[in-house]
Formats: sequence, C-alpha cells, structure tokens
Amino acid sequence: MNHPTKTLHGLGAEFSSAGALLHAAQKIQSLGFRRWDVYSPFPIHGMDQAMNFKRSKVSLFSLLGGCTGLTTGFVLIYYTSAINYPLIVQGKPYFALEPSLPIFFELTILLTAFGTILGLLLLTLMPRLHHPVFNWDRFKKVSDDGFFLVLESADPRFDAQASRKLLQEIGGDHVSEIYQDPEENPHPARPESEITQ
Amino acid sequence: MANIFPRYTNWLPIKILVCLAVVAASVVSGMAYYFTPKYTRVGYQPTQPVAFDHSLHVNQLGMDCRYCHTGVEKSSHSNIPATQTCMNCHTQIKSLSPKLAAVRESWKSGNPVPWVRIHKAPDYVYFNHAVHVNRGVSCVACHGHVNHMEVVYHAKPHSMGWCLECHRAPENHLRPLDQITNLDWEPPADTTQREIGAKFVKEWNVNPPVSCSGCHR
Amino acid sequence: MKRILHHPESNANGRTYWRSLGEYSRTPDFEEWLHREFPAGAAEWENDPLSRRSFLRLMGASLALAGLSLTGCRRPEAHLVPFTQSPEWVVPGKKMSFATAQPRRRGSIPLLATTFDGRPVKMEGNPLHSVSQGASDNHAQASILDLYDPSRRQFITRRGQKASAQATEEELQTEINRIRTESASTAGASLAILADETLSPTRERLRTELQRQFPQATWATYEPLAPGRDLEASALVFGANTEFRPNLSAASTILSVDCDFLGSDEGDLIDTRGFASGRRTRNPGDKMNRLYVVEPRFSLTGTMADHRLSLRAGAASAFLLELARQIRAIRPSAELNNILSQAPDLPLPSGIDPAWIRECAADLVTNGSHSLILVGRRHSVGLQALALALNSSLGSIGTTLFVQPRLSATSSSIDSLAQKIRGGSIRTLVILGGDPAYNAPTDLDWSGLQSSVETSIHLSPVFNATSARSTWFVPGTHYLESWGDTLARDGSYLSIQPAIQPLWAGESQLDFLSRLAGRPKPVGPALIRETFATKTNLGGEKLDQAWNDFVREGFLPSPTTTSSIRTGNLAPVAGLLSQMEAASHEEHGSLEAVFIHSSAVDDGRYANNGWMQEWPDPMTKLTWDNAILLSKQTAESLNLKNEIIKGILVADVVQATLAGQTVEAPVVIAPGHANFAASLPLGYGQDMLGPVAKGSGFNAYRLRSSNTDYLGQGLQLKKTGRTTQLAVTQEHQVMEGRDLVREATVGEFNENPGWAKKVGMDAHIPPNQTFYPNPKLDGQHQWAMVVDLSTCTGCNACVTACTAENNIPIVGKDQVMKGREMHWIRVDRYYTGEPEAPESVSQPVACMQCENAPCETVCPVNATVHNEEGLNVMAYNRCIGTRYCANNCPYKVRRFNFFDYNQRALDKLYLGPIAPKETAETIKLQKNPNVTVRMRGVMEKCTFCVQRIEEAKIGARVRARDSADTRIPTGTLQTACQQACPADAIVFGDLKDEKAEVGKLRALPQNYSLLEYLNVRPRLTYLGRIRNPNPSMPGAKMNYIPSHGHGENHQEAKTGHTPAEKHSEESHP
Amino acid sequence: MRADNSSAQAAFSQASEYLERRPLVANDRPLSWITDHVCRIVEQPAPKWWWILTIVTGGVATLVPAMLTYLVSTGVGVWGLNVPVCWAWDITNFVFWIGIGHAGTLISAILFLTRQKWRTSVNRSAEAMTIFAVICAGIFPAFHVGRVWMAWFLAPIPNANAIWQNFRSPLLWDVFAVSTYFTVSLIFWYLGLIPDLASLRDRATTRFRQMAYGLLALGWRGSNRQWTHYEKAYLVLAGISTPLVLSVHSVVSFDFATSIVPGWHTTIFPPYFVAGAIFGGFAMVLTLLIPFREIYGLHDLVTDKHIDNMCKIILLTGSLVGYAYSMEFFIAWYSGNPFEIYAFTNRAFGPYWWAYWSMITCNVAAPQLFWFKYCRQNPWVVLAIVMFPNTGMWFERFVIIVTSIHRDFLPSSWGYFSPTWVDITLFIGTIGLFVFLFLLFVRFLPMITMFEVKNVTPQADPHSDGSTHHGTSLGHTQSAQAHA
Repeated sequence: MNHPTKTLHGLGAEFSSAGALLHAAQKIQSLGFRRWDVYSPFPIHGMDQAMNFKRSKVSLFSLLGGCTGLTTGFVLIYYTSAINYPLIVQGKPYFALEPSLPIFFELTILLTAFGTILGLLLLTLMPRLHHPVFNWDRFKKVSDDGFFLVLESADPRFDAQASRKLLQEIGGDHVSEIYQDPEENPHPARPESEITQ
Repeated sequence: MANIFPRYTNWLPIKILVCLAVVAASVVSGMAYYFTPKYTRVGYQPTQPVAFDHSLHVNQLGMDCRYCHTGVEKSSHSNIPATQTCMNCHTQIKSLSPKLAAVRESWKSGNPVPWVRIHKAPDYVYFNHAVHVNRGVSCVACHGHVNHMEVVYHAKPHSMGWCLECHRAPENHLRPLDQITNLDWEPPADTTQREIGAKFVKEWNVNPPVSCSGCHR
Repeated sequence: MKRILHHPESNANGRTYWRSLGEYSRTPDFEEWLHREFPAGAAEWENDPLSRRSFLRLMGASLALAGLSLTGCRRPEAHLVPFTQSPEWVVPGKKMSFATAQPRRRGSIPLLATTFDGRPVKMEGNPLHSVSQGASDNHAQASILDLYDPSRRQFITRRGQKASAQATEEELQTEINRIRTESASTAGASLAILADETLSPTRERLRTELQRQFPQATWATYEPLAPGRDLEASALVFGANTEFRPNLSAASTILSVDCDFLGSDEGDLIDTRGFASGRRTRNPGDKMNRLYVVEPRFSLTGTMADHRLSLRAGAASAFLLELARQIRAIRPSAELNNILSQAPDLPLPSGIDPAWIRECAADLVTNGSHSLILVGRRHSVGLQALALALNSSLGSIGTTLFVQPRLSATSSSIDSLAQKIRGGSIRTLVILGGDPAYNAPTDLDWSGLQSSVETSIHLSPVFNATSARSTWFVPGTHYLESWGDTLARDGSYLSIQPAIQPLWAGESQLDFLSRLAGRPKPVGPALIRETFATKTNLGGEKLDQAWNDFVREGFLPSPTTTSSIRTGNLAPVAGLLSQMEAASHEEHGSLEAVFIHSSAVDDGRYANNGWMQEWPDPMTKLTWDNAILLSKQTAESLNLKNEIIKGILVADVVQATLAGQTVEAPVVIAPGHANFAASLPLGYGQDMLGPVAKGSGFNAYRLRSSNTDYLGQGLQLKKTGRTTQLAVTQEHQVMEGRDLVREATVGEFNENPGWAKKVGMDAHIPPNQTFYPNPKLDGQHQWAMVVDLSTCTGCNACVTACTAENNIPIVGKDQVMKGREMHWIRVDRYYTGEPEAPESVSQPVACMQCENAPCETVCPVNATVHNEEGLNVMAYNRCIGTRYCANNCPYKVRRFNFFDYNQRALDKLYLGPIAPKETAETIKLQKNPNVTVRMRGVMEKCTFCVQRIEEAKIGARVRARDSADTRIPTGTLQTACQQACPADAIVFGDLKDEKAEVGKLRALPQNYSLLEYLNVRPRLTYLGRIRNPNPSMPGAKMNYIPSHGHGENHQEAKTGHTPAEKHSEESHP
Repeated sequence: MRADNSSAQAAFSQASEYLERRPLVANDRPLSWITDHVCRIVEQPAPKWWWILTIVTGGVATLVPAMLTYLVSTGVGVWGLNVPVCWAWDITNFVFWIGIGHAGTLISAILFLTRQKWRTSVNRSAEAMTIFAVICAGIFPAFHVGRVWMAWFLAPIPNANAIWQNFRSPLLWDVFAVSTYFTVSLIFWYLGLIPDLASLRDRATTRFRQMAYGLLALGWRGSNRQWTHYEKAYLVLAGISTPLVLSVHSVVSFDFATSIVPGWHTTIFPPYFVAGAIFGGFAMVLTLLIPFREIYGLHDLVTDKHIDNMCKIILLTGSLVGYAYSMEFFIAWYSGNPFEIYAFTNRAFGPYWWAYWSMITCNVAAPQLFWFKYCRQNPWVVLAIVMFPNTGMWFERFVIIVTSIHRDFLPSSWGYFSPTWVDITLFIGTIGLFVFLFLLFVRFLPMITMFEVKNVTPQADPHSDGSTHHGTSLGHTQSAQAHA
C-alpha cells in the first residue's frame, strides 16, 4: 500500500473512544498544530471548542437564501399582477399583502433551504469523493465506531518521527502513514489548506 | 482500503453543475419559445402559387391595398382577391405572361388559386380588421412594409404580448384615416408619432380592449 | 382551443353541403342563375359546369371562413382559397339574415335566418312582424338543427332499394306520369293525397288545380295534434270558414279550462306576449290580469295561474256547465237559459268547491267584455261551443276573442280516407310529410292500410315509419331549403325563403304537387310569385316591387284580418250540450288517460333533434324520455313510486292498457296532477328516426284510437316491478325555505313595493362592507340583465336559443343523469304551497356576472377574470380545467367539458381515443363561427353573449371612424335568450345608458338579487314575482311575503314536501 | 457491557435514574452493534416476503400510470365528478396523502427542536414516509385538471402571451406550498442520510455498492470540519421545516376556507387541518413501523417508549380533531345562517350520513382507547387501533369536500357524487405505490438514523460530567436527556 512514489499525506492515529479523541484533540490544538483533523462516527460534543473552531457560517448562507426568496416572491407577484398585466379579479386590489403572504412564505423557506445546502457544500467542499484518508485501511471504521486523528504532512510543525511519537503519547493506536495517490490529471487536487472553517 | 473514486472525481461536481445550469437555461428558454405563441412565425415566407409582387403593384403601379383586399374595411377578415379581380387587368395586361398561368387556369376552370396562408390567428382569437383600419391602425402596424415585399413574409410576431403592446399604448401606431393604406406614411415633421397618436386617442375616444373578452369569446 | 371545423375539401361530400351563394343577391342575374339552378336535382352537378363553379365559389367562402376564425393547427401549410367570382353583396365573414317562416299546424312563425358564408346558423323571430316581434320559441330555434340532421335520407328510395339518383329521378318522373294517366282514367277516384298541415296558400292553389284535373281525387289532411274541434265549434257558432283566437292583451280576467295557451301546442307567440303584457306590473297601482286555470296536469299556463284547480279533463264539462249556471245566476239572460235548457245535470267531482266556481264566475261577469274563457282543443265540440256562448254572453267576442277567417282549408279526415282505402277504390296514395304510420289512431291500422295500396309515395324531409312502408320515398326539403309560403296565426301572409340550397337531393311539397299536376318542376319562387300576384292582384313594376318587399320583409303587410263578427249564433249549442256526459267514476283501477303533446319533441317531429331531446321539460325537468304523469295520491294508491337515487330519477315501469292496447312506460309523479287521471306525452319511441331518437321514451300513440284521441277512460296501469332510470336536470323541487323566488300579491306589492329586497337572510344582514376599494369598472358600457319573474312563463325558449347561439353541445342521457348537462341558462322550477294544491314558480338562472365574482379569485391561471364592462369573462384557451371556479360559484351556472362532447359520439365517450372522432360534418356547419367550440377539459359558462356585445362595439367603432361617438345605440344589442323570449321577461342592456330599460328596471323597488348576503353583486337581478289572487276566493292565499325572515317559508318547505323532494331525502339508505 | 473506560462508567452510574425512564436504546448496545443491526437489513439478501410484497405492491402501483393514461386520454369524465360536485376523490386523496406526509417532517423537525431524543430511531422512516406520501399526493392535483398538457400555465414562465398566474388563488398557493414542502423534506431527509450512507459505503463489499453508496455519501469522512457545518445546516433545516410543515396543511385548508361554500368557508380550518394531519401522520408512522420493527427485531431501537409516545400524540390530536368537528356545528348554529346550518345538518343526516359517522367513529371514538395503558403498550393492539385514524382521515376529507358542495345554495342544482371504478382504482394504485416505495426504502437505505442513535448512547459522551454542557450540538448528553 505505501509505494515510495506516493507523496505523504499525513499520519493517522486511532483512539479508543470519543473521550480519548477529545483529549487528544485538545492536546494537539494546544501544541499549535494547524493542518490536522479528527474523524468520528458522530459529532463529538466539545470538539469544536477543542479544535478552536469559530461558529459555522452555514446560517449566513441560509439568511441570504431566505432574503432572496422573499424578494423573489415580492417582485414576482407585484410585477405580474400590479404592473405587467393588472386584471380585475373579484373586485380585489391588484396587489394586496394578504393573498401574497403564503407565496412569500413558501419561497422564503424554499430558498433558505437551498441556501443552507449550498452553504454546507461550499464550506465542507462536498461532494469530494476522493480523499487520501480513504487510503488508510483502518479508516473505514470511522463510520462505524472508530475515532481517528490525522496530522497532515503539510503542517509546518509536522515531522514524521516526532509526530508519530506524539500521537502515540496521546494514546493513539495503529499510528500509520497516509499517502496521497499520484496526480493523474494536470491540475492539482485542491490542497487541504483551502478548507476553511 | 483504497479510495473508491479516483482523484479527478473531485472536480466532477463542478463540471456537472455547469452542464446542469446550461441544460436548465435552455429548457426554460425552450419552453418560453415553444409552448407559447404557436404563431410567432416571423420570417415565414412561403412560395406562392402565383409569384405576385406586392412592391410592383403598390409602389410602381400605385394600387391601393383595398383594390384587392376589398373586405378589409367592412369585415372581420381581409379577403384574398378573387381571380376575377386579377383578371380585371390581366385580361389586357400581360395576358399571356407565363407567371399568370395559374390565374388564367383558375379563371377557366373555376378552381380557386390556392394561395398559401401566411398570417394566421389561432381559432380562439377573434381579430377584426374593420375596427382596426377604421380607427387609425395602418396595415403596416401588423403586416410590415408589404409594399416593399416582392414576396410577402411574416413581418411581426403576432403574439398576444405583441398585440397588447399596442392595445396598451395605441398612440404609438394611430395615424390619420386617409393614411391607413399609405404604408410609408411618416408623421409630419413638426410632430412625433406619440404626439399625433395621443391626439387621436383623445379625439376619437380610442380605448382598445385589454381584457380577455376583447379577443377571446 | 384547437377546435377546427374542417370545411369539406372540394370533393363529393363537400359539394353536397354548399350550394347557391348567389341567393344572397336578389338580382336579375341571380334570378336567372337560380332558374337554371333550382330545377336541377343532384344529377345536374356532374354535367353543368356553371353550378359546379358556383359550388366552388362556395368552397371559397367556406375555406376563407375557416381561415377567419376556425383554424389553429400548429404549423402546417394552410391555404387561402378565394372566390373565383365574388358574388354580389357577399363580404366573407359577415353574417346575413333572410326573412322566412316556419310552417306550423295552427299558425306559422315569421322568422329571420342568420347565415354565415352560406350556412344558416341561427333562427330569430322576425322583428317586423306583429306575431313574433323578434321573439321565437324553442321549436323555431331547434328547427335549424333538423336542417343539418345527418340521418336525413339523401336519395329517392323505392321499396327500400337504393337506386342511383340519376335513374331514380327519371323513374320517379315516369311513375308520376303513370299515376297521372291512371288517375285521369278514374277521374281521380283511384288517387288519394294525405297531407300534413302547412297552411300554405300555394299548396291550396295546387290542390284545387289538382282537383280540377281529377275531380274525384281524395285530399285528406292529418295532424295528430290538431283535432279541429274548435274549428267545428267556430263553424257552428260563427259560420263556415271561421276560426277564433284569444286576444289576451285585452283580457283582464282569464279562465282557462284545460287550455295551455302558454304552451307550445295550443299557444302561440302572440298569446304569450298578450298575456305577459297584461301581467307586467312595474309600479304600485299598475293593473294586472288575473288567471284562473282548471286543468288535469300542471301546464305552463297552470304555473302562471293565480287560482288553479286540478281537475280531470273528463270533469271539465261538469265544471263548465256549473260555471255557466253560476254566470246565469249572477246575470240572468234568456240566451243562457235556452242554451242550458237541455243541458244535463252533471255531478261535480269530489273536492271541487262550488264557491270556487261561483267566485270565478262573479269575477268573469264583473269584468264583462274584458274576461275570457278558453277551453282546451282536446275537448268536445259541445264544450268549445259552450265556451264561445259564454264568451259571447260576456260580450268578450271582438275584444278578448277574435274571430277570423279560417287559416286551414277544410278537407276530409284520415278516417274517411281510411274508409276509402278499405273500400279498395284507392290505388295510389301520396303522403305529403307527416308520419301517419307512426301517429295515426291505432284502430285504423294505418300500416296495414298503406301496404294494401298499390302505390304509396311518401315525401318527407326525414325517413320515418311511413316512409319505410311506402313503395316510394322522396326526400323532402327543410323549410330553410325551399321556397314556400304560409299563414301566421293572425292570418297574415308569410313568405318562406330558402337560406341555403338543399343539402341533399330533395324537393318541396310544392315542387312535387306541381309535377303531380302535370306542370314542370317549378323554378325558384315562381309558384309563390303566382300566388302572391293573385293575393295582391298587382302587376308589372308594382308587383316586382311588392314581391321584393314581400320576400325581404318576409310577410305581406295587410290590415288586420279579424272579422267584424261580435256575436255568434248560439242556437245549435243547446243541442250539443244535451249529449254531454259526466266524468267516469273515480277509481284507481281505471284512470282517465289524457294524451298531451311533448313540450320537447311536439308530436314527435323533433324526436331526432338532439337539442330538443336534451331540453328539459319545463315541468318535469325530464330529458331524453317521456313518462306517464300521475298525481302523488294516485301513484301511491297504485303503489308506484319515484326515487332519486344518486341523483338519478328511478321510476317504476308500468304496463299501461287502454282499450286493448298495451305499452310499457315509466311513471313520473307530477305535483298538481289531478287524481284518477294520467297524462301521456306523445311523440317518443321512434327508434328508426335516427341515432338521437333511438331508445328515447315510449310511444304513447299505441294507446290512441279514433275515439280516445285525446281523452280515454279506463286506462289500467299494472306495476311490472321493474324500474328505469330517467335523466332529470333538477332533482330537488322545493326551495328548502330559501328565498330564491320572491313573491307577493298585488296588494302586498302596492303597500310594500320594496318587499323583495328584505326577505329571509337579506332581512337580517347588515349592509355589506368591503375591506378594500374595488378596482373601478370604468368601461364605456356596463352590462346588466333583469329577469321579470311575473312575466316569465318558464317556457325554456331561452335555453334553446342559448344552445343555438353559443354552440352548446348535447351530452346524452347518460351524462345528464350524471349531472353533466351543459346548458348555460337553465330555468329552475320550484313547487311551493300545500302538497295537494301546489303552486309552481320558475326562475331562469344564467351566469350572474357578479361584480365580485367568487369564481375569479380561485382560478390559478387567470382564465376567468372581469372586464372593465362588468362582465365575468372566460378565456377558454387559458383554462386548464381545475373546476375550482364551479365549486365556488354559488349559482352553479358553470359547465365543464368532462368529455369531448363536440367530437366524440355520445355513446362512445368512455372509449376515449379508441373511438373515432365522429361528428357529422353537417352538424359542424351549424356552429356559430363567432363562438369558440370548447374542447374537453375546459370550463364554460354564459357570457351575456359577449360575441354579440363585441360585434356591436366593433360596429359602433367602425361607424364612428374618426369621431368620438363609439357608444352602442340603445336597444340595438340583444342577448340570444332575451331575443327569443316571447314574454319579454328578460331585459339586457347598458347601465350607463340612461335611455336603456335595464337601468330603470334595476332601480325598481321589487328588483332583488339572488343570495344578496354573499355580496357578490350580481349583474343579473330579478323583479320579484307578483301574483293577483282573488281575495274572495275560498282559501285564497293572500300573503306571500314571509312574515319574518325565512321562518314562514321554512314551514312551507317542511309541510310542502313534494314527491321528488321526499325522495331526495329518503333515497340514500 | 464494557465498563472499561471511566467516562462510560461514570455516565452509566450517574444516569441510573435515567435508566428507570426506559433508555432509548435498550440493553446498552455498543456502537458497532447498532451499525451492524441497521446495515444488515440492507446488506443481507432480501428475504422472500420482501420480494413477494414488493412485486405485489409494485404491480398495484402500475395501476397509477394506467389510470392516469386513461384519464388524460379520455377526459376527467371517467371520474364520477359532475356539477355541482366538481371535486371529489381527486382532492380528497390529495389532502389525505398530504396529511400523512406531515408526521415525517414533523417528527424530525419539531421533535428535534424540542430535543425529543426519542425521535432518533423513528425519524428516518417517518421522513421517508413523508416523501412517498407527498409523491402520491402530488399526482392528484397535477392530474385532476381538465387539460394536463396545459398545466404549465401554473408556472410563472415568461411567455409571449404576456399573461401570468393569479396569485390570489389558493390553488396556486398549493402549487408553491406542496412543491416547497416536497423539496425541503427531500433535502432534509437526504442530509440526514449522508453519514449513514457513508457507513454503508465503508461496509460495502461489492464494487457496485461502493460506487452507489459512495456517490450518495458525497465523500463523507466524518471529519470534525464536516460535522460542525453539518450540524448547523441540519439545525437550520429543522428550524425552517417546522413552520413549513405547519404552513403546508394550512395552505391546503385555504382551498376550502377561502371559498364561499357553506361547510368550506370556515376559519378554524388551518389549525384543524394541521391537527388532523399530525393525527393521521402518526397513525401511518405506526402502521409502517410496528411491522418492520417486529420483522427486523429492532425492539431495542424502536422501543415501546417510542410507540407509547406516539399513541399519546394520536390521542391528543384525535381529541383536537373531535373538538373541531363539534365546533363547526356550534359555529354553524351560532351564525344563524340557514345555509350554514343546512350544510352541517346535511353532513350528519343527509345522503352522506354514513361517511360522516364513519369519520366520527374512526377519528374521535377509536383513539380514545389510548387512554388505556394496555392499548398503548401492546404493539398489535396499537396497530389495530391506528387503522381507524388511517381510514377516518380519508373520510374526513371526503366529508368536508363532497358533502359541502353536493348541496350548496340553490336546491335546483343539488347533486350527488358516486365514484367510478377509475376513481377507486387510482386511489388503490397510489396506496400500492406508497408501500412499494417504502419497501424499496427499507431494502436499500438504512431505516434508522445510526449516527444519531449512536449519539444518544452512553458511550457517545466524551465527558465525565456532561451536565455542564449546553449547546446546539447533536452530541447531547444523557444528563440533558434527564433534564428534558
């Protein structure tokens, strides 16, 4: 599995439980590592603080989506029934708020949902079908009951030996190198650093 | 375990997204074009059984539209001239021209000349020529400069939206009643079409219908 | 909508529809062309180039028309086919009207035929003529569909074998020659002619000519529904060749003894108009006539009665005698004494209050010459004579009863003809029109007689039972296809002018008779012209002038034909009265059978007319069927019942036996019907007439013999245990205490003119408030309609007129049972009052054009919106058919195309695309090109005839040219229903036009809108119905205004359960 | 149980009183047990009964396209409709299915926001149910129109006719509401699926499964960078779904409430419809869940506690609906409007009395049995009882729609509706379609939200004293449970 041709992605370690992983994470964070991540079958409470993440920006996208939805609704209804082709319908005003509310509402909701999903995909850079960590055979437990921590070689503080020791010290088992696949296409895969929080 | 997907797949989403966008756009525009007016056939220029040249008859011979399209001021639709009308002149003029063979044949046999229809309102549209030409709307407004066409073609969209444009702002098209069939008429130098049109709207009490019943019954 | 009426391509089948357009121009060259055109049968088409060219002109017209309004394919190369020679006066796409008349047995109807590019599409009354004054009735309206009836036989038939038209034409001629020689040899003794009644003077002329040639020839006329007893009576009292007709406009007190003078059988347009004029009450204090009706079943006349007595027809004599005696008691007169001297003392039937008769008599006497007594034609000569006697003693002859020269010539009856045939003297029988084999009295065994004759020739527009039994069938012409003349009820001379050449080979009775008389087939109107000349005895220039006017105006303006007779010779009456008999005993075992005409199919001549079959009977609301009518009590005692199950009227089927003859028929319980009596509508059960008539109703003629022609005693009804499903358009017959039709007596009206505005719900509701200002309805015109419930007789003519004008499809019995009928205007009929003596009110309901139309707001695609002139418009091509609008319409006037009614055969609707698209080309030719033919899946409804409105507006603008006056002149625009209405109960017009009547009517205090409290602000409103009961009448109901709110009516509804009402309650286990 | 690490130990002892409250995952199963049990359903070869059921229901489902083809080719007349009854089974079925569609999103969203942890093991199938129900529902309004091929008029597409939609029409609101509801539910459902799809991907043995689930999992790695955004997104969606789910049935009820037909024109419709929807929705959830729970032995995940809770909700909403029924009558009487009064008396005692009384029996009477613990505890009894609401809710819609319009203002135009074989077959078809889709779902997708269930197990808690922690994270602790 580890051909010399391949470039090193990083070092992975497995931990026994959510708790252990959390402690490890706190440690790594305290040591000032930048390019690393933890992997778990479910979100671990407190991990965000441990990794010192800022508040997720997804909700911002939702807000934008919502506003777009509301505006769309208003413009659509007002333009069509009051400006473009006003028609007398049951002697009602060409435009009134009451009958428009349902559609305002639905459009707001719809575009909020779209905004949210869009935000999620952008922020997590999903869908990303290929990832070096998948090359680590133990990694498949991540969706079952495995708790992992991966230090990336791209991290300035990364050092093959030292890091391996470090990981073992903080209780990581099965510490092992993770390699990237070779480039098979001209443009480079997006480096991890693009991942923002 | 090895990666299930090769590395390049990471770029697939973007590519797919772009494709989808293109497809969606084309579908919407396609709908907008295809489903809606079946009758925006601008440019439609069939070959007629008789190569009748409008520009010749109107511009050079100075014939009036109503010489042939006699019904236009009385009836809802403007009739195609009877063979008789052609023969009024062409028994003398060019009575042997091969171009007119079909007409002569029709005159002999009594079989009408099968002119190919160009302008067609759908069956649920009740367009009335008389009310337009009698109230200051010129032929040119809907049929374009037929007087310059050697072969007549569909000049204007004739879609509902297009009709409404004029029904909502008739002043852009009204002209003196004696200029209706003068397709080259221009508003006098000292005024604009808008001004003169607005004047007519006021004086003639022009209020074209914009609700359904105007055209659909 | 993609609904293209493909006009026939230039081929054989196309050619057959379209003939002379030249007719449009009544000019010399047209005459000359016509002369060449008319004598030709179908034969001439092939060899005569001129007529072929003329046909092609027509094709031109038709295709141009197709281009005008009925095309709409996607992108195929369509062709414009102009005329080769433009006929004079013809502007393709503009409609033209021709004056003509529809022959009727007792007085023809002057009409205008509206044609589009050579196709007659609509009949209207002739506004110039005093009889019609623009109005018409449902049969006049429907007759146009008969013209296009695809099941008309198109070729001369001999013993049922089709021979080529060419050959047959000659054969027929030779046959005619043979007959002539034969008849000549016997001086006509071997020749008999049986004709229907067309009131045609020209036919009379030919008849006399024929009888000059063959003195001993027999000429008999037979009309199953014109007994002519009134004529006999008239002859006795007023002298030979006289007849009488009511003048209802002058009558202030009317007693109708079983005379349905508002119905389409005995009534005429003038009668309805006259009655309505006396009924119309606009302001408090207006005079109003009073109507007493004594009849066995609820007739239209009965619904208008102020006092109605349901009485067996048999008891009419007893009633009238009693009335006579009462009159004599009140105002003794020698005249009456000796009339009544020999009269028997007939017992009044049980339940008849003598006081009723007394008061009625008193009322009649008080009004003297302005009172009128009418007796139904079915009653004996004696009774007719007695009525005349009473009228004359009241002095009403000349004021309310006109005597005039007899319209129909006297001729021998079908019975005497039958005698002769039995005698064997007749070798050739010529039958002109009619259908004796179907409707002659059974005891004559007509079919047998006819086949016993060597040669029988039947000339008829349709191939019917008689045709099938004739050795020769000659296709006749529809009155719109041939020249002719006839007489109106008031005796004025009418011209019948063709609006189209015969669709198929066919000749008129006149053509045939003149050939029989040895003349050449007449050329165009030549025959009529001769008659006209003799009538006017003009010549030369003057004649031409007069003739042209006659043809153009449609009638000969003549001084009123009523004679000066004021009194009659009453001597013979006494003798007649002595033979009067009492009514049979009141037992359920043997009922009194009354044969009545069907309001829909008349005597059966409209049985293959889809409009008439689907037209709901005004009283029973029954379509596509006839049924024996019984009173509730009688039905119960015979243990017969009706049930409304799942919206379908399920009726018991009985075996009806009268004088040995038996038929099976369903019974329908008719509120207000006399007990111990049954009414049997005639005219149905003619399966062989065509697909439409097939399977509809039962043939009541089978029970009808010479001596029980209108009235039979001893009818036995045996329950078969089977039931049948009947299609009714209104299952629920009471108002449930809802104040839909609002009534008041004259008295109540006088002291509280505004009563109608505050009844029931409307009494409690506060004035409506709207949240927001309505957008302005700022159109140049504001359309509105007012219906006067006091004058509306509920005759349903408006329904047929609307059907014809608006291309309304028929849907068939099955669909009507499912509740899918398409009529845009309907006449709701409710029973009120006590179940044993119910009253009936009718209320025409069309789209109300609500200003706040609830249907509009719910349409997701803006297919139905308001236009600035207050119309609730419907864009069919925008409609996607959610049907939400219909759900939200409080008046339920919207109709939905559940199937492709315009394209599919009605019996194959459920096969969908598997079934071929089959609508006869001819039927398509009837369609009004200015109204979209709706397709499957769209909603449709009344639009106040928006096509007429737009036409009028366009006309006004075209006339205005560069002037600002674009208003439609007052009164130039009528809706179809308004135009047809003989009672002028429907008034339509522009509210912004202060000269228009509609505005004035809307301002009247008795004007109210249906379901006011919904605040939908209908543009169609009603004038409350005003009755004129006689206070001194026993048990007269003098308070019609509910005491408070709906309470009182509610009571009524509770107690007043009519049969159908009960059933609709019980029917669901 | 493995009490090897202290935190779990502590959590366990500390949460002992919670244990008395019946745990959400019984018998304290390890994480892998959960994964294994849920995924096995998908991975093992399909059992015989599944094939049989799927083929049968699939067959029934084909009735839908068949009937629709007939309908569209021939005309709406093939249904029993008429004037005045222009809507009957079509809209009845529409509202019925939409109603069922409510429980799903409701359980997911509302219970999520209200921290009802017991939702975790039922929400997945409930959401799936929503999607399928809405699919069935959508068929009817789409095809009930007379000219389906013109239905695109409903979409505000710029076109040369220059004419637009009527945005005042409740029917158009429906179009927006239902499509939005479907889209958002779908997104919400799929979002929840992603981590579990990853599990399936990672357990996949065949290349095809790897590809399939791999694609669907969108390359989920369970990295905390993904989790942190994921949770936020999920929270937001839950937040918007809650008003949405309430709005949808309100909008559907506007179809009637905004009309003028007596019996439709009622202000209490929105709440009453929503209550009804939840009522019917939960009934349907139970109907589906109980059998599958038995079949797949998921008693430890879908515990009796879950069923009990849902029974209580049914009891509550059922009573609400009952209250609405009686209120309608009161208001009608109180209005003094003869038309209103008649509409309701006609409902109960008119031609359609049978429909009305079966509605009352099923929706008001039957659920009262849930007052008895026994009825809530015994799954099969529950299953039997919830069958009543399932039918009852259909009748409710039928009663509201048909009995109101078949006799409205003018007695002259009163009518009667009776269904045709097409009406009936089409409805049966949609039932088939619904079950068919659900069978496919249980076969190919994890029926239970593994990662969320794992999340509520003791070993999910990384802390010795979770009680101090609060936040919006899914990773909630039993102590929060205890507080809840």
